[in-house]
Amino acid sequence: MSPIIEVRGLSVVFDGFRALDGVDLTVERGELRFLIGPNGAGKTTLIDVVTGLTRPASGEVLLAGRSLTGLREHQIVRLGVGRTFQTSVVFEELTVLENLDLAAAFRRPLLSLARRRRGVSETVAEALETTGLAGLADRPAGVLSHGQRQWLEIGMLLAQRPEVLLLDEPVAGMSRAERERTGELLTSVARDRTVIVVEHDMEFLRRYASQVTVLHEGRVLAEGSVEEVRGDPRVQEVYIGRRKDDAVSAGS
Amino acid sequence: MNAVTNLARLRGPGIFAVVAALALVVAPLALEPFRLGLLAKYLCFAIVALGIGLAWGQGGMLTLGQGVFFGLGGYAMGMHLKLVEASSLPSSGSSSGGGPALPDFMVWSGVEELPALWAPFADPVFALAMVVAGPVLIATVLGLLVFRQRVRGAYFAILTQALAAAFVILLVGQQGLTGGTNGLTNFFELFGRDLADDSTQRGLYIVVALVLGVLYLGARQLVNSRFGRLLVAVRDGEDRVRFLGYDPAVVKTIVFAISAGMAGLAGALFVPVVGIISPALLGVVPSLELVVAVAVGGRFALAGAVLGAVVMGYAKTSFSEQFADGWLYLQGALFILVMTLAPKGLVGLAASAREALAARRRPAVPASRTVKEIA
Amino acid sequence: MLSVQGLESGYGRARVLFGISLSVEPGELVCVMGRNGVGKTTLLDTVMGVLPATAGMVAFAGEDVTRLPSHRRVALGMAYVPQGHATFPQLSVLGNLLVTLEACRGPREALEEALETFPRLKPLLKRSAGFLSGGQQQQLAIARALVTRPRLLILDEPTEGIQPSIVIEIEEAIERLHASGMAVLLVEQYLELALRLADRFLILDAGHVVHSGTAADLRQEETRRLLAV
Amino acid sequence: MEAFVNQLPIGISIGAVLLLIALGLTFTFGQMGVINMAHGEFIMAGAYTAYLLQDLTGRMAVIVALPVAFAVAGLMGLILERTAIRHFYGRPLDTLLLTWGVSLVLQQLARDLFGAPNVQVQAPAWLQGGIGTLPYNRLFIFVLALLTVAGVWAYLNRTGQGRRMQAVMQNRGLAAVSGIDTGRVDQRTFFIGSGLAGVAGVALTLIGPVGPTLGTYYIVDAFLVVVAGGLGSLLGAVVAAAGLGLLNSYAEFWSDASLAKVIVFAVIVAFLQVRPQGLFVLRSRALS
Amino acid sequence: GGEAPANESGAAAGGDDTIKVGILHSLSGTMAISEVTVRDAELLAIEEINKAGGVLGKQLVPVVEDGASDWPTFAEKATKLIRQDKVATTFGGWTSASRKAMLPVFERSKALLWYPVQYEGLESSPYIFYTGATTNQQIIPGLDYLKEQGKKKLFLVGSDYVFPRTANKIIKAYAAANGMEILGEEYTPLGHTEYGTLTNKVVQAKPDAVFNTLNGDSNVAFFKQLKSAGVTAEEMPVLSVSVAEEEVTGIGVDNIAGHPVAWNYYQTTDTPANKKFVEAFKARYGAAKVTSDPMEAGYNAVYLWAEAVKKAGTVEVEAVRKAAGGIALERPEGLVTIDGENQHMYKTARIGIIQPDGLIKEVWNSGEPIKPDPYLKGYPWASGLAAG
Ligand SMILES: Nc1ncnc2c1ncn2[C@@H]1O[C@H](COP(=O)(O)OP(=O)(O)OP(=O)(O)O)[C@@H](O)[C@H]1O
Ligand SMILES: Nc1ncnc2c1ncn2[C@@H]1O[C@H](COP(=O)(O)OP(=O)(O)OP(=O)(O)O)[C@@H](O)[C@H]1O
Ligand SMILES: [Mg+2]
Ligand SMILES: [Mg+2]
Repeated sequence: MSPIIEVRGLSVVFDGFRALDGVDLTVERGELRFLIGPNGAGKTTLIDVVTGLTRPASGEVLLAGRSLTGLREHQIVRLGVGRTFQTSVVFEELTVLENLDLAAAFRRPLLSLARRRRGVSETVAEALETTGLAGLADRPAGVLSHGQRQWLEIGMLLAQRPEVLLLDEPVAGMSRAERERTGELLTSVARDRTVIVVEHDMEFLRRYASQVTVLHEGRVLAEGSVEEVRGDPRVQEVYIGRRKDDAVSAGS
Repeated sequence: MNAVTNLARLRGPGIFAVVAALALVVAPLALEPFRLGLLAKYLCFAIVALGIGLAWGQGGMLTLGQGVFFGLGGYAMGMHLKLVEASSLPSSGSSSGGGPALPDFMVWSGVEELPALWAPFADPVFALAMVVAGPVLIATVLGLLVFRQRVRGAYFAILTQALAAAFVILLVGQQGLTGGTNGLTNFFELFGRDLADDSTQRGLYIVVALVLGVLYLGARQLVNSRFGRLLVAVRDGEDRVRFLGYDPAVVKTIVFAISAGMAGLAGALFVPVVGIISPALLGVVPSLELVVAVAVGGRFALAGAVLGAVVMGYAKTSFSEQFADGWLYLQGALFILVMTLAPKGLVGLAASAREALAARRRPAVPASRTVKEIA
Repeated sequence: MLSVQGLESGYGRARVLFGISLSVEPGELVCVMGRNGVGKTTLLDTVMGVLPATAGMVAFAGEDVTRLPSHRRVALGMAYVPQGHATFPQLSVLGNLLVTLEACRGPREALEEALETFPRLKPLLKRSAGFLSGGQQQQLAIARALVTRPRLLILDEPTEGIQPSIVIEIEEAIERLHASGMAVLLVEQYLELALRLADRFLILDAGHVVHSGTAADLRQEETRRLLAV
Repeated sequence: MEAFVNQLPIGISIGAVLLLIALGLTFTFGQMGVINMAHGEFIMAGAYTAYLLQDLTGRMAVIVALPVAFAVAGLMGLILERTAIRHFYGRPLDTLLLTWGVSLVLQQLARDLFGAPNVQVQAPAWLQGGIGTLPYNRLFIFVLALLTVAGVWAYLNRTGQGRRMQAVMQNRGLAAVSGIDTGRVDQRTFFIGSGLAGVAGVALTLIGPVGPTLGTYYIVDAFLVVVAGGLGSLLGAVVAAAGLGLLNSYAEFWSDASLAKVIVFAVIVAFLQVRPQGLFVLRSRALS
Repeated sequence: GGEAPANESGAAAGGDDTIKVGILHSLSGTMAISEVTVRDAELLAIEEINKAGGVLGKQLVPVVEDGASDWPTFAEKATKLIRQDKVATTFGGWTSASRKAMLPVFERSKALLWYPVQYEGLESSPYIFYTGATTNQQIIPGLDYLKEQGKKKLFLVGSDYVFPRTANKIIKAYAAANGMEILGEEYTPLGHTEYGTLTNKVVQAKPDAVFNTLNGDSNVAFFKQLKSAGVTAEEMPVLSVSVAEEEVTGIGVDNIAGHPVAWNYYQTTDTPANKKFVEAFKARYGAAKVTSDPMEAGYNAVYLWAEAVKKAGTVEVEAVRKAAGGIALERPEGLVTIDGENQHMYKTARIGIIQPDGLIKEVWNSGEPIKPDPYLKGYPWASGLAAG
């Protein structure tokens, strides 16, 4: 069986600047893959290409063996690829519940959408529960704080029930307790689906990651287990860094 | 608590029932034919406004070219009436007679043979179908072209405005085909009934009111459905909607086409009610005036759109009867005031007034008592 | 330096802050903590005049600034890095810095200094800010604030979305600024970072200050519990 | 071939007129996101300024009026901004309707002040005549448009004020906490944008009618230029104006004026298929 | 505006001592410029008649409505005047479109409309009296004049609507019959102001004269741009049929002086009635005001109707119609007689040249009033025009 996501020789060029430069990446079904790398390494760009937001200059992305080249964003979503954004975007005038409901409803035929929503579907109820937003279900999403929006985005992604989930820095701006909740959530989701997470929080990485891919200047710099990657001097050099006093490493 | 919400839930249908009764029973009895005709005209505009409310208020597509669709519907109907008239009457005075009957304006425009475009409109079924199908088709094509390319917001508004301008120029330029600036007028009968007859006019009014009512209910259903939520989502974050697996272009096109269909229907009703359809009704200014009416009524509520059209229509008639010179000032000033002081329009104003009242009353009455009082 | 008394504010009729008082002495670094949605951002926004205060007072350097517009507060020496990588997307990186510099009529050296703090911005000077990666934007946002050479620096989760090595650099930069006598008001979710930097901290919950104290207090179990809830 | 050559200067001069009337929109629409339908009436105000100045300056009115009209129209824009538009930032579509109301009032005001019939502004004697199919007065407009473009470009890209203007447009909140007095910047932007409309109005007295409805003749075209050129892009506006001017003139030459308008519209729709955001787009990665 | 405080029903038909008459012109919108002046002239006539004792001993009370430059509004307001105000007759309209919109209303209610503007002919409604010129009283005399001047090659320029298109058809037929050549025929949308290309076409064609049926503001742009292209009235006169004294100031005398126009009346027309009219008009509305052909035709309409009512002894429509035929009055433009058959007027055609002072000096006239012939039945070369 082919891997669920296969990226082959992917390059992205912006006005002469190579944001991605021949990236190869293979993610198997049921994996919880972490994608790390310095700011500007091209992590978000990689997600953008997979989800159809950015067109690559060369290379291609395969979803379960099928090329995604040339598909539009919503078509890719319909094939089972969902994502969150680094800066969360939610529909501010709709309530939290409606945001989730819309995310869950895209597989319904268009005509059935013309009916009024009755009650709360199981998927949506579950998403409300998982994200801890149940108390805010009927508030418009516009009143949410930064962190609450982050959760809503995760909730919408879950409600979509995609095969592959791509999360761009989901725990940025979350408190420690919430990071833990997110980590556990992602681990459980990854049991029957595939999750790719971009994150800078090394503590989070250490606790929940198994496989890590490191991007640097548009290329894959290293790949392996958390320990391997953290031990890699190149990764330390460009990414993790060292304190002057050398006493504690970041995030631990 | 339950009683309060129940009452609130009842209020919508309650108001609707009262308004419907007023429009369908009281108005035809109480108003003299001339005034009833005016009301029918306002209701025609209200149908267009309803479409604008849907497309703009709910969907964020500010369409400044609704006159085009109104015109397509109106001309489809006008062409039919003209052909009926031409074939029923022995062409009067001017024409030499003989050959297939030509509408009067073609005779004086030097057209000798009925244009192919016109011929099928002699059939009432075809004409009625075109009233809706024409606008819907054009809106769909234009919508798909434009929305798929992610033209939106101000761009879309300006584009539709240019469309209205171009459409009028085209209509005016094809005098032999369309009657030019004069448009189509001088109709005598509608489906065998004399248009000058008061009872025909009253019947027409009832039809207009019924159509408006049905469309209003349909539009409300749409807005309250999931599709309505989706529409709001598209309005506020088209790009994000794509990542929820929907194609915003399709959603927008559907709504744009619905609003176009409504405008077309309104145009078709307008023709027998007012007795004329001409390019002056379809251009940039009349299209904008309707949008303004929707804004005045309150674009975020469908009822606001309808209310706005009727109020502005009435205001225009009565102000221009009282002080013609000042009408522009009044219209402009009214509009500036509404936009700055009540951006949600009359309906929004009423809502916030109700809220303010409730807020003032609330502290005085303990919560537990409120429930009892109402129950 | 900064003194906030009985501050209340919110959005429309929804009140978010209920009588917050705090002070930042000259040269002091105060850290505000609390779970998502307790009102940290609202507090900073109100201090900066982005949101109007519905009650209470904000004073800066002995002057009552409660009713001053934001830009006047900046002129007095307050600088603000809002949450979530805010930049002027269609200006270049340099343009972002310049526009701030010109608005507060600062010397050119201030710009050089800010770039020294974030050397990674140097090769990006000509690129539109909107095309930067999230982390790059955040660095630019902080640099932008530094250009004004503030007396009080207000930061809302500055390390959000930043790679570890640069988090260290930012931390060191804040430390340096702090050491050089700049007062700092910081919202931060990373306990460790807060621990290392803060002279004092306060914990918000539901729009109230529920706890405040010195850095040493922050190590106590009880405060940790407050944050974890 | 001869026709082709003869039409060229006409097309370019139509382009210059379009550019001149659209330039102000680069500020109000491009920078502030305000769709100012009263722009046409500011143009009208500029034209009437020239008309009134005639009593003082005689045939030199057209020259003297340029700065005066800039100030007059600018001031009108300033008042509009202060009293109404500032409540509308970030809601471009609402500004469209608001300013349309304003434009109605201004038209009626002009009618009451100057009467409904057109008035006449006499052109300086040295603008009579021309070279080939290019009359001097069109040449004058062409040069004026070029100078104005250069000025606008320099202002936007070479001055701190221009940069602050862009900053406010792109992120109002951030601009305020960056120390920018956003209110002042708004006022200035509106002053300049409206002032440029006044300048255009003076130029138009050379070739068109001067009456209360003057603005309505140009407003749709002006916005089309901005749309085709790309929002807020000066280069886009220049290229689009030239393109539309040439298209207009050749389409009219080979068909007629009515059809030309329809052709122009069709071409723009077709063009937006290829370049949906106009010729030159200011992009960013953020989702709108 | 003035709805009189008369009671609702049947005031017009007599019963009390006033008669309501409707006045329906555009007081707002693009046409207001022109139509307001006609309204003023009509109101002046009503005042004068009232001062002289009214009609049938009753005072006339005008009910003024605004057509708002919008054709359906004309139909709507006409309905209101007839059904609600029950006016005895209505004076109104300017554009052909407004007349066409009102026509069915008047015909069906069997009410009277007096229409005061020159128009394209091919119409003769039993419920409309046409006090302006029809084509054989303006366009054909204009062509006769050009022919006399030896102009053989014409270029036709018009706004894109009914009147210019019909006029140009007649001109082409005339040209074919009279050995004239039409070098070009161009239409521009109403309100068009960019005449660079059109001017270029005209200049390239090198006609002897231009026949201009442009409307409103377009004339301003056209004449300005023609002038700056170096065209002079001597080498290429532009004969206009829609430019009257009112428009000359807006176009700029500089730009149009020396060009000919065709009408039935000018402010300078030398008749005793005109001296009185101009004086009264200036006294009433200001010395700076000018009078023009449509104003005079509107002014006449009121007098002609009053005369017919006197003759009929009632305001009843059919009686008035019957009485109207043959009525002849000395008006500012000279003798005007109502043709009872088609309800048009016998009018004298006059060609004038625009003077540097903005007034128009007559240089040619038809000598005697021309019998109105809206369908050009009396012109063999025009046969087939009306029938299509
Ligand atoms: N449209 C664009 N035009 C020009 N450069 C771009 C564009 N989009 C991205 N870039 C550049 O491409 C590089 C990769 O950006 P990307 O957002 O993928 O980084 P990232 O790995 O997600 O970083 P971070 O962790 O900071 O979010 C950056 O240097 C960025 O400035
Ligand atoms: N624009 C708004 N309108 C109404 N309520 C709002 C708005 N913005 C925030 N709120 C509410 O105010 C409260 C405080 O929000 P704030 O952004 O200050 O939280 P925070 O402490 O900064 O959270 P985070 O850590 O997630 O950034 C939240 O409950 C939020 O729902
Ligand atoms: Mg990123
Ligand atoms: Mg926050």
